[in-house]
Amino acid sequence: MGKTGLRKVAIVGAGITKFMRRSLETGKELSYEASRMALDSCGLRLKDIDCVTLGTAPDAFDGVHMKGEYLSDGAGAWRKPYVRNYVGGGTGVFAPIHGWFHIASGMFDTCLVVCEEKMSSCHPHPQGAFLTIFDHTTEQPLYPTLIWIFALEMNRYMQTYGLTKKDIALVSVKNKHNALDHPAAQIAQEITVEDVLNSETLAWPVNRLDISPASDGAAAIILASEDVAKRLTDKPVWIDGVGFNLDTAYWATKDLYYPRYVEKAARMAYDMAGIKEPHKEINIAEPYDPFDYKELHHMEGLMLCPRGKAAEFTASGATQRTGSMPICPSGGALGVGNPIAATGLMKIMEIFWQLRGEAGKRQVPGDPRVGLAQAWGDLMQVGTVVVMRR
Amino acid sequence: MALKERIEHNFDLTSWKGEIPIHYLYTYGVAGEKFFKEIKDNARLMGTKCPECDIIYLPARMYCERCFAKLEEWLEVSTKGYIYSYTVSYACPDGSLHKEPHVIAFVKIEGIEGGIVNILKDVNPKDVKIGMPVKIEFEKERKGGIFDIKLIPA
Amino acid sequence: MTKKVAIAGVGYSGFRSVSPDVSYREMIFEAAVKAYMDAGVEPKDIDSFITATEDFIEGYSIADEYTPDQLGAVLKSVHTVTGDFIHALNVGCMMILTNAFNVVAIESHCKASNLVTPTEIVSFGLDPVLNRPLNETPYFVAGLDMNRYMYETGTTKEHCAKVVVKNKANALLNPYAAYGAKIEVSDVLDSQQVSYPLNKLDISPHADGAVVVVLASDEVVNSLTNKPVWIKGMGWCNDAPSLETREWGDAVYARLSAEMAYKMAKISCPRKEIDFVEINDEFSYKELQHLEALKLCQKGEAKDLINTGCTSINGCLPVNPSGGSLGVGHLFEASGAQKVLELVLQIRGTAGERQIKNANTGLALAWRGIPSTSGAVVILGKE
Amino acid sequence: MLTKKDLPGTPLKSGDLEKVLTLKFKPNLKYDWDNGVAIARYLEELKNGKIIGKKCNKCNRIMIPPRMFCELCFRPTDDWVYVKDTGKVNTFSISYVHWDASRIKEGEPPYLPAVIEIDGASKGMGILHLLGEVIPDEIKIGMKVKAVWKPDNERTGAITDIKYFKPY
Repeated sequence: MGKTGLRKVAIVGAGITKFMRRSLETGKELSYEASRMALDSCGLRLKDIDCVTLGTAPDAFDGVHMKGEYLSDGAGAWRKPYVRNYVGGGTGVFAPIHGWFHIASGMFDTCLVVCEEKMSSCHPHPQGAFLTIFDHTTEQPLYPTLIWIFALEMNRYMQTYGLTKKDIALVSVKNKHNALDHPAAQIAQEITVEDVLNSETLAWPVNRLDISPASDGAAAIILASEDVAKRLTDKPVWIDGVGFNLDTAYWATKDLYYPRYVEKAARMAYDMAGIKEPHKEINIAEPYDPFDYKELHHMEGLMLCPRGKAAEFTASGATQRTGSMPICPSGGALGVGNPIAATGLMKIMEIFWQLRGEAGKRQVPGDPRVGLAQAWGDLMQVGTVVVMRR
Repeated sequence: MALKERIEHNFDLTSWKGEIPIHYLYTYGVAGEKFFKEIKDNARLMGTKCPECDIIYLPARMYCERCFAKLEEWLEVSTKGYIYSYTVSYACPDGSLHKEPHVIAFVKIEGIEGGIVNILKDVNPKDVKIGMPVKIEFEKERKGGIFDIKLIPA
Repeated sequence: MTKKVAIAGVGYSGFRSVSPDVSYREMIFEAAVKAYMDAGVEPKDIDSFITATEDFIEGYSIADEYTPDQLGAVLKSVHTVTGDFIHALNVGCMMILTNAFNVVAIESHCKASNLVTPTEIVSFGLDPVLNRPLNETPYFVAGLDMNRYMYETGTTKEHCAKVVVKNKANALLNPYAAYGAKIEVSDVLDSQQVSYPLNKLDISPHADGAVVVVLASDEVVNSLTNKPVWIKGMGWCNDAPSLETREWGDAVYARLSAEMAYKMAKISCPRKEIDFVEINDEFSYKELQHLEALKLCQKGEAKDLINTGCTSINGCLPVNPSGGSLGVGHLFEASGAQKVLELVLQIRGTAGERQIKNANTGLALAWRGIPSTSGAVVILGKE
Repeated sequence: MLTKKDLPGTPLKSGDLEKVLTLKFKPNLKYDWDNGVAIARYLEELKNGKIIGKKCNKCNRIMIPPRMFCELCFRPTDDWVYVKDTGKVNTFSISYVHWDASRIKEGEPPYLPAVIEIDGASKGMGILHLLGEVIPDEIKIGMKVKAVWKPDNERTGAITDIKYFKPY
């Protein structure tokens, strides 16, 4: 692999729906609303779009087999080249990577990247869809829930570094606060560490307020080749590096304390972007935070701080919007909500807006120039990373 | 060989049974809600017009799939249609056979984009032809769904 | 585009109507071992992997989790495309064209025999509000399309039945085909009615199997193999997904996918420049409809091609020499993989008894089945 | 600067579901997965009250669950190896929720899922299972545990032939 000859790809527009516990809109309509807003944001019409890629997590949420096909007209794919890409919870940050393939290859000049999730359709609870992520023969008979695997990983992580639930709860407090300024936010609120610790225990060490909610929502961005991007905007945000990595499905046979797949994905993206010292060169980051400890876990995997030090770093205030390394200034999945694939793309959009200086009340000081978004997914398996530069 | 060892006896062949045990509650969406409420409450068949492409969609929808215009102009459409295509179905999705085969028709209306896919009632499958005129009617008791719509040979 | 991409190796396991002796993982491992050996690579030489799969066909909520181990792809760049294998293959080509990857492996498999409720799963793909409540066999969608196609082109059920007869006969010459048979047109017409005009034998039966293909850039392919098969063109496209607004009777997705692929391959007269095709024939009429959509003949002319034997193995335009899905078995997302496999074997001249003379340029077309309007095309060539 | 009212989306409260049209559906998604060589033997040995793994002679790992290929060396695995039915807790949780996110009833014991590193398998080779006969607050990472098997005549060849692991 090498960087030579890569065609430059820019993000030129973005759109998003509210993130909601339950929407009246169908998944198609959510996809349409986000896509239309993205087109409007950069003055493009659907006819200007060469191709479409859709990211969405399991069909078991929306309740339609081959939901990529079902959603296609809402994603603007009528009579266009269209593919759905999929890496579980990592999909939202993988979708722009997929879009990057389309344009960096020279095959297309503009690509609409859409991510959608309508989780509220799934009953008795969207989490029921996660029973069947486990091995059908060797694990499902134990009736595992998604929360178990997070609880197991969080416990292992805490034990390895001697962290407490209190250290970790700070992330939830920060992100839910940050989300107060995010227009799409579903569960933004001012809470304290005590609120997190006193919230209902679901699967120790995981409490209710350690977790992001199930959500309905969609997000979309427009990617363009260098020529087109420069015509459309004087503020293109370049995709400088992309990385993705998948670990073994035998998840219980590896140590959960460290997300080595995130590190591998990050190294791939950093190599492509020419980043040698990520903690110095990255100004702002949106790691995936479906659970509060995950933000810390991912900061370490992304090498934004040394292993085991993310909690300390957070406690120091460094990850606040005004800190030295703002982390999840959007409010993240914990605050804005978590329509899985749409959340990943929401994080890409946050970096896009921050680097353009268009994040309004959420704008971090210091004129950030380089940012990254990351998502995680599957059985503690997938890391997806995009490095963006103004 | 890729595997160093294989199953050599039928009695060693085993499998594991399972299912995906979830169910769903769907909303009809912004356009679907209004479309089916108009049928349920007012017995009216509504389309939405795309001003840019100058086409009227049936069933009414929120957006034009061709140009992405937001469709806000709702109009009542004619209930006189014709069979664009049809099929004769003998079974349910689980394979259980219908008592009598069902004629499923795709009915279009002149000047309207889209149409209605539904069961054509009161007809012998042998008498159905492409192009045949069809009346779109509504059930007396309407619940808000595709079965509020009745297709009858005109 | 100056950079070129080639298929460096193929491997497969199958295809049989059932495969109870191996798990899906073991089946895929077998295909991968063969493909890597054929391509002269080891997993460490492969930059990225793509699997084409759908959750409910696998019986998992996030099926992409289970893709890396049996491919030797642990801690590698792996992703899933929920499309046909040919969609994934085209994405793999794009990845190589970015210059960031040199070797990409594409995998797809099918364990249809493990589905207890296959038609209910297909039906679960219908619009939940407008269409699924009808509670009809999902084959009604193919019935509506077939009827309109026949009406518009003057094609009869006999013409469609001849496709079944041809493809099952081709499959008799193909050791990897599960459903080869010597049958008559009347066997098809007399088979059980499913959704008029579709009878049971018009529908491809399911099969199990796995296919792995290794793609490589022109910079590295010659160091791997002396029998590369080149990607000349690729295209993919969706039409309207709604039953209400799609173009019944017409495979718009195939036409647009082919136009894109022809443009890339600089093909202006496909009938003259393409030697043979492996195209979706999940339903008998689809082969005819697709031939027209691919501009290999005029609309309404495909029935004459099947009547005159033009599309048989020894004809002027061999169509589905492998036996197609009607003869090999329908493989869901892996259906296009079998088509690409056959193209490679034919172009290399290693297709045995069913070898076509002068098989220099071939085209494969996938359609994603009911209720989709999604297609993908790839054109492969010797040069 | 975008505000909430600039963004599309019509949120419904749970009470609103009675006011709008909705449709219920239960898909019939049933499967009968081929166990294949490795998992068939794994289940068969569980029925015998034993845990079996598979060894790769190249990396020398003994793997559970067994597999016919080494996912790291990309080669066929070699010998079948019985491992012990004891191990140590790699990590654990105390769960008050069922698989569908519903809460367990008041007074019902919590689930005690754990990753258990099995003795005799290579270091770090764990499986997901449950703990039992233990006070939840006394569970520790590193704790030694042993399988509690169902009686012979109740075992069917399933991971649940082990009821749970208990400290020993």
